[in-house]
Amino acid sequence: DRSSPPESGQPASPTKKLTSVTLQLNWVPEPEFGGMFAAVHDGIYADEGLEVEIRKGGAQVPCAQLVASGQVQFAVVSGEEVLTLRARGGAIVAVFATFQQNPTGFLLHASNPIDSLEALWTSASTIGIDPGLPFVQILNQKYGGKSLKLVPYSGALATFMASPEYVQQCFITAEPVECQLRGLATKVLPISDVFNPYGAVIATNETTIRDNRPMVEAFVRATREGWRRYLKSPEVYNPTIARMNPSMTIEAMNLAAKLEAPLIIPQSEGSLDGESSIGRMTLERWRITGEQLVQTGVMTAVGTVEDAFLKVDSAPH
Amino acid sequence: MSASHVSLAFRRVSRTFPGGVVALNDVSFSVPAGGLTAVIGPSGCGKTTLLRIAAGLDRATSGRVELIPKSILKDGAVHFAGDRKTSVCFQDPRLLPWRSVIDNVALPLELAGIARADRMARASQVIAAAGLSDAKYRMPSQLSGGMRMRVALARALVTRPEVLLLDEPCSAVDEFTRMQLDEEIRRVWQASGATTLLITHSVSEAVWLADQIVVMGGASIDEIYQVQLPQGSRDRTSAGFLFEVETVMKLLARAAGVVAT
Amino acid sequence: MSASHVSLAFRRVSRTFPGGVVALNDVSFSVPAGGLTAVIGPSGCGKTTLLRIAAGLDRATSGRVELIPKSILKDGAVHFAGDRKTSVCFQDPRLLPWRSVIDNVALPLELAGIARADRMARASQVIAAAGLSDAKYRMPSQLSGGMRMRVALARALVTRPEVLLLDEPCSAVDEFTRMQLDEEIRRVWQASGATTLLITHSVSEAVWLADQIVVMGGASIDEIYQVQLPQGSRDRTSAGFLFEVETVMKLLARAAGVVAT
Amino acid sequence: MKIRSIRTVIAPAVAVVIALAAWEVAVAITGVRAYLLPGPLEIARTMWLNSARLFDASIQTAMAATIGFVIATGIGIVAGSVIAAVPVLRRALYPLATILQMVPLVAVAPLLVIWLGFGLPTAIAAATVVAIFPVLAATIDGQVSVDPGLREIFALHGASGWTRWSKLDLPASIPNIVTGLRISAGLAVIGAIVGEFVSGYGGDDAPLGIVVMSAMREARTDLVFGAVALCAVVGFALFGLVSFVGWVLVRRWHSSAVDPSGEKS
Amino acid sequence: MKIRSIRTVIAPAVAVVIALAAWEVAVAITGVRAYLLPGPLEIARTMWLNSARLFDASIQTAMAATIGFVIATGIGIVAGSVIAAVPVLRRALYPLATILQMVPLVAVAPLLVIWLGFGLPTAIAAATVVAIFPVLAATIDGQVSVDPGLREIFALHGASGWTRWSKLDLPASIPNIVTGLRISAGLAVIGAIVGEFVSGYGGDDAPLGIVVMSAMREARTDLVFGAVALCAVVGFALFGLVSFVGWVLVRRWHSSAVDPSGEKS
Ligand SMILES: Nc1ncnc2c1ncn2[C@@H]1O[C@H](COP(=O)(O)OP(=O)(O)OP(=O)(O)O)[C@@H](O)[C@H]1O
Ligand SMILES: Nc1ncnc2c1ncn2[C@@H]1O[C@H](COP(=O)(O)OP(=O)(O)OP(=O)(O)O)[C@@H](O)[C@H]1O
Ligand SMILES: [Mg+2]
Ligand SMILES: [Mg+2]
Repeated sequence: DRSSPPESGQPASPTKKLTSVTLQLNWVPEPEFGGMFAAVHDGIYADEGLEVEIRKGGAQVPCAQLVASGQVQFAVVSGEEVLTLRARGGAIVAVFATFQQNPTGFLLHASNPIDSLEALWTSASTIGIDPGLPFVQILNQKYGGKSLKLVPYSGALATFMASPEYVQQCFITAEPVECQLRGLATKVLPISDVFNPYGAVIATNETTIRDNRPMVEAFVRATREGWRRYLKSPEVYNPTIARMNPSMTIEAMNLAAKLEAPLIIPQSEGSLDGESSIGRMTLERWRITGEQLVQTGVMTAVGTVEDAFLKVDSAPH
Repeated sequence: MSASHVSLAFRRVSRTFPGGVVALNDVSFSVPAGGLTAVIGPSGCGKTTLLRIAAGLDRATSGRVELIPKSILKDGAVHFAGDRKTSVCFQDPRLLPWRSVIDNVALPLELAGIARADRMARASQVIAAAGLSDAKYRMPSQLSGGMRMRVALARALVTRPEVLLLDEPCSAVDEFTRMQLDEEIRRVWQASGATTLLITHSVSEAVWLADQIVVMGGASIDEIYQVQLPQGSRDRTSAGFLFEVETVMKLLARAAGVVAT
Repeated sequence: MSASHVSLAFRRVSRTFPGGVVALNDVSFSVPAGGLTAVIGPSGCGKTTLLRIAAGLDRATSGRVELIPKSILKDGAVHFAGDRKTSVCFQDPRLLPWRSVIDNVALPLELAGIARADRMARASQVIAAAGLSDAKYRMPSQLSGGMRMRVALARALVTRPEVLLLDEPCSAVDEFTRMQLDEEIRRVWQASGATTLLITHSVSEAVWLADQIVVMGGASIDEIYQVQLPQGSRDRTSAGFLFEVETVMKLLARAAGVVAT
Repeated sequence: MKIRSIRTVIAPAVAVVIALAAWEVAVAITGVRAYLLPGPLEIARTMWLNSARLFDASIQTAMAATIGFVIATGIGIVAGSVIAAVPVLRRALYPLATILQMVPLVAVAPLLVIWLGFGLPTAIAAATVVAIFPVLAATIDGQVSVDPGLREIFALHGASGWTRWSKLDLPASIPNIVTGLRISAGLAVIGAIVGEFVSGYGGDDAPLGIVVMSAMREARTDLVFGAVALCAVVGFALFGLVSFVGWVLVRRWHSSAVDPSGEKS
Repeated sequence: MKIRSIRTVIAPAVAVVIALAAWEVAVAITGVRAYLLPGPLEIARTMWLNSARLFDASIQTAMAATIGFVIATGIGIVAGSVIAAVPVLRRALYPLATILQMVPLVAVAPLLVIWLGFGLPTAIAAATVVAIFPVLAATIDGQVSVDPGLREIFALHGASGWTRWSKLDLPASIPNIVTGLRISAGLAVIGAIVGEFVSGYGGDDAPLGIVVMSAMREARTDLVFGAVALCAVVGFALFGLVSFVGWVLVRRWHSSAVDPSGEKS
């Protein structure tokens, strides 16, 4: 049993039988999953009748396939993965979009004179990037990128630190923080201007929604509340995360939490007090992402974007 | 032990190896049921090839080998089943290097499914007859060359076979050990009534053991000689014995193309 | 070819194998420079062990082997350098399976750095003397057992060595081929004046070739017999020769613990 | 005997110490950054500081690698023997088996994870897949080249199938199989690590593969190398075990193990 | 002869066809989703549609794998021979060499990239590192177990070092080395692919490793399997080459290749 039992907050009423569900992360525990850990920590899931097991992930873990084929009830994936897998016949459905703004960007040394996506894409830089990311096509279509050298992103920061000219993809709240803590001055070019799908999307599959929609809704509500609490005071929850990922310091986590908040909190939302709409999704945004994916040739048709996500109201049932 | 009822007949057997070497050319003779026929001839004349064809390990290019009454003919090759009880002692010892002397000798019994105690007893017996009691538990790598050949001979004799094919089993040992082994061969042969084919380079061994001696010269038979002495009372020092040896020696000399001195 | 000036002396040589087998017990004798000494004895009495120690391939547990005048002593073992020109023919053929007959025979010359044409000529010569001209280009797997041993003997003789150690080189061949090989051995021995140690099971071979016959029985020397016939004019059918054979046979019988019949 | 076994341990230990010292000196002289290549002392310090976590991780990985290795050994020897025994299978399946070896694990990882679930089973499967081919190839080659002279002895006594296999083919090919197993031992560890990459473990008991991945992400190269050193230790233990078992089985007869003074025909 | 070589080609072809047919049927029956496991027909269609890109990618990868394999063969045989010849080295370095094999490539990838840059050199280095150990181990084991009887022949004629190696140790251990090379051939391809994972170029001249990665990212499992099939083809070509060369070298004498009627002493 690998779930972290609630350590504070209101324990579940003993008469209520908890439903066990699994949430598969697509990376090791970090602040980008802070809300889920807060929900476990404070017993919010338990209040909703859920016992949630959070599973660590890694670069190669096939999260989208896992959730689509029903191996897990929930998994964290990227927005574009939801649409591409659906285009291939996977019955995956997004239920919660952690990042309203695409948290992906390019990481450069501060000394690098390049200061825009256009400048980057027309330069002769070497860029470490996961092969097959759709925004590469979009940038190519926009700026050409003929003289670039695209090399695989090895997941190792060492390559970047060793070479001042080198550029790599980054998660805005992860690699820049590591560099900052090591005293390495960097800058980030976010790609949300050209490609802005939802990030760190929690997805489930059609079968789970059909069979147990209340459970899915309960999960989303609890996650949303978890995020509200986490963003308010991340330092309360970061030690829990650090216990599952001892190689990241609490200091780094606190910093990352600060950086990610603006990408998570919807722009309409002034404060985190009271009711929140964290995680919400709109058809419009999904459609734009779908169209961009068609444009890049990853998919042939946008399809029924309506079915790709499930809107869950914040109001309690 | 009842006498064997299998006779072994070579009928116009020829064997040409790929590359054109004619090892056997139209060889015909037969070993009567329960008889002991010796084959002598110069080195490279085809003796081993003959024995391998009889054992079913090689195929005649033409002609055939018959085992009567139980003959299995197939393209001139004879395939023995395990129950046919054929034993072969090859020109090289072919011991399993990971087994001790007694385990090597007991192998055919083991393969025939005989119980451990039984087979150890029988193996010990032939090992003793081969003068190897002291070396019973040694590994092949700890034996002298002659000892290895004796182990191989013991392994061939341990099953009391119906058909016994021996390829120079005594060539690596001194004359006195050879005499002991000859006696053991005769003992096993007579006790089991095995139809026996013995390849040897020793004319006196051939004369002492065989009913019939096939003299080969270059791939074919030069002469088939019936030994004139009664089995069981042959004396190596008797005049009759020496005369026979002399006679066969001359035949061999002729076959070898050498003028006997 | 000048006569060899190396004499080979065994001085109180003993060898006990791990496990306790005493293969040699206090053996002393010497082969005079240019002489030919034969060693006979029952199977397993330690002959091969003796030869291996002389060749520097095994070590005496105590005692030592001396090569005079050039003796190298080290813990009782003699280490020959390549230029010492020692040749050994082992009891088993030990041919390189990936080389043809002529390439196997020429190997020692090749290792001595002799030019290809030269070594092929010399190899062809000994191959012819061993009666293998027809099989010159065959691979070892295409030879009969006796042919393989003859290749090994040819390989030992091809270098015209100073010290020649032969371990039953003729045991796998018939009596007539053996006589031919004996003549070749004598020819090479006399031409090169090699100090020669010959292990054999054939008393008549020993008497025909040797100046001196060492008769071994169970790990030690039973008798050292000086052959009374002049070298070069020995006749296997002469009364003197037969008498010598008879005499040595009796010595061997005693050593083998057998009552000669 | 005793001297020999001491040497067996000391010689590689000396070699390792020399290699580490050279490394430390090279790092000091070239001034290469620690995040690229830390020196052995720093790695040791990191390993010490993280010893509890690394110990747990090593146990996890060792378990996956060992179980995978054992399964690969079993399948490799059995399948190899069957393939070697039947000429048609040999021609048909030996080439096919090589294909198995050439499928990049990451490419089939989603399948493995979905069939076998998370954690240990997938890591074991990955170790098995990677380790199987060397045993298989060595078994086939060993059994195909059993001395035909010995084959004939068995044929004459009508021994075939199981009997011949257990009493001739298997013992005769043990030296080959041991070589194959030596290669497989190392590969099993690599397989387990790659398997762990694709099937992250939950909880505190992350195996070495996960430790390597997260440490890389955080540019903690010292920890990466610490974990890698432990991979090597795990693989090395397997290798040592195989070598020892091989030595025990073969010492009585195989030429490489026999008393060098023993004459061999 | 002719019949035999036809059989050598037909038997594995039949096996492959049977395996593919079974796969197609299994996919149809179980209804497994294409994004998890596409059928061979669909894979073939995808390969056809992407043939130009896949062809270029295969050439790239084949080059890296082949060069790496050749280097590994050279180093493996030379180092293996030296290690086998010197008992102290054997005890000290053989175990150490196993460690080399057990370092996960991804962990040292940053170093490789810094030293060798992106692209072909790193892929070659990765292929070399992965392929070297089987050749090394097989060479060592082969040369250590050369018939001591033949050794003595050479010792008596004062042949040692280079002479003995070239005329005895090497020819005698060719069957072992061929087995090792068969294993290495497949591993070289895997090594090249993994090397490309960390160092390959994107864009039009992407090698198979990159094709696999981007296809995985896009959940195009059919393309993943297409690329994997081509990895197998590349590895298979190397394997076939090794087997053929081995057969040519050994057919005249090694027992497995000799006319079965030939007596062997
Ligand atoms: N490596 C070994 N380990 C243990 N005992 C051995 C070893 N080699 C030989 N022996 C034993 O030493 C004794 C002498 O062996 P050796 O080979 O010298 O005999 P031999 O006189 O040459 O016999 P043969 O005429 O049969 O060849 C034998 O009892 C043999 O079993
Ligand atoms: N596999 C083979 N390929 C080609 N030629 C062969 C093969 N086996 C044997 N020969 C040849 O066939 C002939 C007969 O060989 P065989 O082994 O029958 O002789 P043998 O009479 O047993 O001789 P020996 O007394 O020397 O053992 C020889 O010339 C030999 O070279
Ligand atoms: Mg023969
Ligand atoms: Mg001997």
